[in-house]
Amino acid sequence: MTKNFNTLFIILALACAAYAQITVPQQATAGESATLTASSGGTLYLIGPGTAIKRDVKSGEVTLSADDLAYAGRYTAIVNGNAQSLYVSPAKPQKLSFMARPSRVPVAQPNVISGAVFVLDHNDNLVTQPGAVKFELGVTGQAPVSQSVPTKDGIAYIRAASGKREGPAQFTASVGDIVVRRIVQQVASDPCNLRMKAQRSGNDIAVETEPVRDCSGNPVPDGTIVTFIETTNEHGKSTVDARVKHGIAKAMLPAQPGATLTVASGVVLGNEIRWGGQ
Amino acid sequence: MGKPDSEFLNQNCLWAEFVCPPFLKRPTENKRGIQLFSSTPVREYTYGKNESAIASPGMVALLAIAVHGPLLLMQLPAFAAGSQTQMFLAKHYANDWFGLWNSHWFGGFSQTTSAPLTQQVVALLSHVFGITAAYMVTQLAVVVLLALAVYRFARVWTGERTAPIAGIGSIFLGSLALLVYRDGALPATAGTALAIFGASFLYGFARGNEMLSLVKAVLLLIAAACCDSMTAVYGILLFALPTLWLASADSTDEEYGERRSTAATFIRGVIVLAVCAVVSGFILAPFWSSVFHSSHRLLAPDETAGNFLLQGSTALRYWIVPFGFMILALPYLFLSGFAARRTRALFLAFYVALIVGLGATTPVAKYLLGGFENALSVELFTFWATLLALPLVAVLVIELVARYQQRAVVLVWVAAVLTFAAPLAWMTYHPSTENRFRTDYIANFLNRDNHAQFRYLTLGFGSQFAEVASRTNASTVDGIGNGMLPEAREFGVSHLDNAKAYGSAGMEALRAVLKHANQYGLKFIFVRDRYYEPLIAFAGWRQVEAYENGNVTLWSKEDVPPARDLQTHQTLPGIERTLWGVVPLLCLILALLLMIATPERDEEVETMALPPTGTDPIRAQEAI
Amino acid sequence: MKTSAAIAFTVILIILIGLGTAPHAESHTKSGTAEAAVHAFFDHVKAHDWDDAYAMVNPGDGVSKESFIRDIAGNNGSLKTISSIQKVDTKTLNDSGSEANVRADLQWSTAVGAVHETRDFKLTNSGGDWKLDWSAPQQVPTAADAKPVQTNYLRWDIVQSGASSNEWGVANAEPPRTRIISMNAVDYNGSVVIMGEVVNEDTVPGFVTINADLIGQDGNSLAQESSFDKISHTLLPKEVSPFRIDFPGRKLAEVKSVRISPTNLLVPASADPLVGVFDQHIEKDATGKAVLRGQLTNQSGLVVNIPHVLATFYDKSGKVIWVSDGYLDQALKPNQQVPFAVDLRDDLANQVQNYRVTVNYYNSSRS
Amino acid sequence: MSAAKSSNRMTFFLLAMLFLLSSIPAVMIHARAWDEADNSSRFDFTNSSTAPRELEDQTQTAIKREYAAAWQNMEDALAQNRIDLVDKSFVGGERDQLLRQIDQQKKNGLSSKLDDRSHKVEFAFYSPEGTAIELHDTVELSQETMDGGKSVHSDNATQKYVVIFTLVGDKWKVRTLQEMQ
Repeated sequence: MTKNFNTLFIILALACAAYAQITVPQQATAGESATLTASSGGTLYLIGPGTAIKRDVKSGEVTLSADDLAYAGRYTAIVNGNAQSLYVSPAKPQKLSFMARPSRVPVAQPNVISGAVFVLDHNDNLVTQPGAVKFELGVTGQAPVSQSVPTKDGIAYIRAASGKREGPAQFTASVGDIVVRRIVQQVASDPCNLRMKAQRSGNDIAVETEPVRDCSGNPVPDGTIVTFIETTNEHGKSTVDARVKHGIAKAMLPAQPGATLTVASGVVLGNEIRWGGQ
Repeated sequence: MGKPDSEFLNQNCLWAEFVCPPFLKRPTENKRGIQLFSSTPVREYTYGKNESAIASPGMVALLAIAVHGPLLLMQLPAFAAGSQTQMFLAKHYANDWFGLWNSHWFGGFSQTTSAPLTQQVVALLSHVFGITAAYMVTQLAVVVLLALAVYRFARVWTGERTAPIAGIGSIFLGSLALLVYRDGALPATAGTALAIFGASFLYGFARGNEMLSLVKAVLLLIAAACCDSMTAVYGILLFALPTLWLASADSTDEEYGERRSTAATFIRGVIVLAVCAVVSGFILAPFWSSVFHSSHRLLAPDETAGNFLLQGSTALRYWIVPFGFMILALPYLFLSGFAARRTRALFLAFYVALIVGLGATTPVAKYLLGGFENALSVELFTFWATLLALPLVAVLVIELVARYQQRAVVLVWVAAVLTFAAPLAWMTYHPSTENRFRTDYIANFLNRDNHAQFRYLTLGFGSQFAEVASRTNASTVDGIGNGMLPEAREFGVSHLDNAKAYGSAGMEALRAVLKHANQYGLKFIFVRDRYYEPLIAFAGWRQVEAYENGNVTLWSKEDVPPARDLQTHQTLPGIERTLWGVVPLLCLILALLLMIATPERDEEVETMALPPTGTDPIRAQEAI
Repeated sequence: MKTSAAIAFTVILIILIGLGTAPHAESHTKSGTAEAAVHAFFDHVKAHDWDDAYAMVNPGDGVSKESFIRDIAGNNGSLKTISSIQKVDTKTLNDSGSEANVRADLQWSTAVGAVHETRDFKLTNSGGDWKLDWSAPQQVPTAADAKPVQTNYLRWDIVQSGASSNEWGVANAEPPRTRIISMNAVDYNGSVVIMGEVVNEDTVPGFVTINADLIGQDGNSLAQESSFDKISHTLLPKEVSPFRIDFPGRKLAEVKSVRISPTNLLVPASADPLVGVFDQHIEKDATGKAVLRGQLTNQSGLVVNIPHVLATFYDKSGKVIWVSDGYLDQALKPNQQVPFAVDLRDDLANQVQNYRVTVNYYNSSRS
Repeated sequence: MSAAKSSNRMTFFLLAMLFLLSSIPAVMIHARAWDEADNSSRFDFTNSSTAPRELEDQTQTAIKREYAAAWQNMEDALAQNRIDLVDKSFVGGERDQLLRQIDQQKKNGLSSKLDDRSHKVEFAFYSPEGTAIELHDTVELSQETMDGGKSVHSDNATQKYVVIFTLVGDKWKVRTLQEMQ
């Protein structure tokens, strides 16, 4: 007698399972709650990116919390062996990962500054929906260069030239009211029109450069090496690797009659002086 | 003197039925009693008054503990270079008993480059006491063993009454104090104690043909060889050969037991020595092959004992302080040592050890020691000389006391205490580590943030080198012992931490190793001696940290990749690793158990031969 | 019997001690020749017995005992203060009985390795004792010459950003940009030598180390070496340094290519000291070898404890054909001039069209 | 005669055993090689040129290797609930996401079996300074959810992913592995 009863019960359970239905919302957003309906009670499994939930539910509406659907991607809801998939899309942009390189760049160089932005929502989901990122680059006291770049799969990038004026350039990327700022230090490039003058100082020749500037007129940074070279027939060669200080490099060379004085910095050559003085 | 006409059942341990009457306890010199045999023939000394021994072995052992116990509890030798090395090697055994490859020094080296026994004992005890306390307990046990060994050794040579005096004398030796508290030479002191014990039992076998003594002698000599290479090669011979000579000298003298052939007695002993040599050579085969295949090693100035006449400080450190007041006994030793027939061999052994102990003052040490010649080995011979002299000094003490009574006793005790105190005072004024510094900063740095994936080098750490190594799991390219990197081996420099002491060869070796820093993953250099800073600054290292307000600085090189295995790993066959890990310890434990389980029968009186009375056979039975 | 044995053993002991001690004594007594006097002099120097050493010299004018000791033992933390004489080989050039010239090949054990020096000594025999003529070192500035020298006090320090290392997009200041502006590989003395020049193109000081891998014909790495101390590691903006990497036991024929990997680092640095290199000229030294000589002049307020000179030699097309270096065992005080000499390969001497000297240095007060 | 025969038989038996024993290591080595070969043949990288920076060969080879390893580490991590495997290939948001999933799976006694059968991978973006790469991947995979030992659900799907690699030290790691609709 009990055997028949068990068989009947199994058939009924299978029938219920076959009959149980789940309906999921067509569209859900990461970090927001959503509701699904189960036609019969049982154990709900929700498997998705960063989620593995097992919960007993009654028949009717089942609310999924914002935390359950934190990450964008495909979720599968299973009740009594019946499964439905739903896609959770990324939320609105909340964060920008802005990679600006380099942190130091010579002035007046084309396409040397690059910026790449990854648009993320508050759970670090990549916001793949189309949008636009506004880039601005400028040195204080000058009008910034601005450009709006559409995002593609959550990414936008830009290349820009460095300005003519040395100094810390503000490089910003913004989406709506989300703004991220980076500093690109624009520094003087190679010295240009290197010129020096020489005068007698006791037994030596005091050589001194004019303010060393790059071709854009920016003073080269202190500490830059400027090499003074004195060549004579009898006394061979004398050199001093002087350091620029407040834009000027100085050094003392031995006073040799008939010497030729030259100046150089890195690969740039300056003027030449023939020292005839006694 | 007539031969007793009875046949004894077992020569080993017999006791005659007639007990000597009390009034014979102090027989006059020429009176003879019945011949009493004990497990070890103990003989009356041919001259000097026979009185009962002033202290038993137990009392001597207690005195040794009383004198050395507090000093070792204060862990005086904890920072000696030798003890730090022993603790470092013991720590490896404690972590991986049969895994003999230690990656912490030389970029990886085999623990078989040094004799293992003392390290294994410390490793075993470290599971109970911790590594430093285990070292101190082991050293204390060795000092006690040494006192008992000298007790037994003196009894063989100069009789029962001199034994405790010699045993007590060994406790107060200046040379022992320097080896224990200055050098941390646990292997050398342990090997010596076991070798002396072994020699005394060897006498028992060679003279009395006692199997038990044979077993003890073999086990003790093998254990001694497994402690220290110097003892294995020189120490055992220095103590055993004279003792064998004594046994063969006594073989024809019935006073010392049944008459035997002199040659047979000597050959029997030599065979035992040969067997011990073969067995210990087989057990420590990897060690001996590393010793005899090790390349030429330069010695730093502080590793060579110079000429004592030309360098007063060297003479003070390596001869005057170790001998102490025993220097006053030298005339007596020279006069009576060789004169007495039985102690002739003992004096000759003392004489050889005395000469070799003079280091470069005579040419003998260079020829006799060859590659083994260094400051420690010279100091060890001086230690052996003082031990060999103790039986004779004990006789001198007995004569002094006999002649000057109470005054002599006081003077002898004062001399002994001063001889022991002098080296401790000397160590106070010449500390082995000039202004010690803390090494935990260094160990903490190496053990955090994955720094252990690089190798490091210390410069100028001196005796605290091994201390850093035993506190960190990082590996260094330097080390102590026979290992050397190929670049350093080319110059014969085995310890880069002290490179400048080897002169330009040392600095060139350091340059060669630093040049290949990237290949060894050598990123961090800890500098305590600023002498080395110019070289590493010019070579591309930069100072990144300063510890102990600049006393120790850390230098780092940025482009060094993580350390790779140097593919120098040598895995010994299983049988060799098992022999290495089991047999030395087994020999030691068996020897100690046998000595404890079969103690000597204490002699209340010296031998007395009573004239045979009538025709009744003397009934004798086995002593229980 | 007792006493005779004791005496015999004592005599044997004394003989052995005599045998062990005699050789040392002997070396001290034999100073009849000029060469032996030079050996004895350097024995005193090795044992730091300055009084005995000074007793063996004829001080020239201006040579007091203090200046002699400063000259022979070094001062101001110079390389000589951390050196010791290791080996002395002597050769008598000429000996007239009252005067002699002896050439001494000295090997010093110094903090930067073994340093070889060849020095000629003039000795005069006064009453059977040879004495070394000792003249004052060049241009030791007296108090009157001292004049204030401006110190640059230009200094860079590094401020790291506080952001955690894997916060996406945030990065610290990049290391300086350096460029290898010339490179050359030659076979020399059974080694392959890679040499060249590297410039710091950036506007901040950089710390450069250069490693090189020789790639064999099968594409695998044959050997790996680094520039070690044959480079000036700290480069200020626009500063150029030569580098040289030796591969002992290698031949160019077995090398297919060379992979050079410079490593740059942003480091704190100082613009001082400023060292001029005057009177640079190539000449033959006393032994006939080609050397580049000159004078180092410290034009800044910082004492340079150990100067290190790197010389780059170019052929007429401006290609780097050799790089050599040398350490000076004298410190460089402000306003002081110190002579230097750097070896040059004899077989290249006539190809050298131009040369450039870079001064690297170590200051003990810096670290 | 029978003694000789039995000794031959014994010799033959020993030789056979020897042959068997010596072939085991060879088979294991090949097995691993087959596995690796199988592992990388599932990934079809279409070499479209990247913008704005040209992809170097060395970088391309590194990305292929790291991407295959990332899927393997993710599958093993989710199947065995092991967080140590996640750190090998993932960083930032994706790492936090996987660690949370493993944590929830452990709490609920669940595990997920992923089986990626094929990948069609396209290089989409390579940042100018060379520290970030974006891939688009169309994956054919099957996913099975286990509750204890019992299979709760399994399905097959073809899913599009957007993948972002970033350079962490000197190693490429996945910072984003996001399914797209």
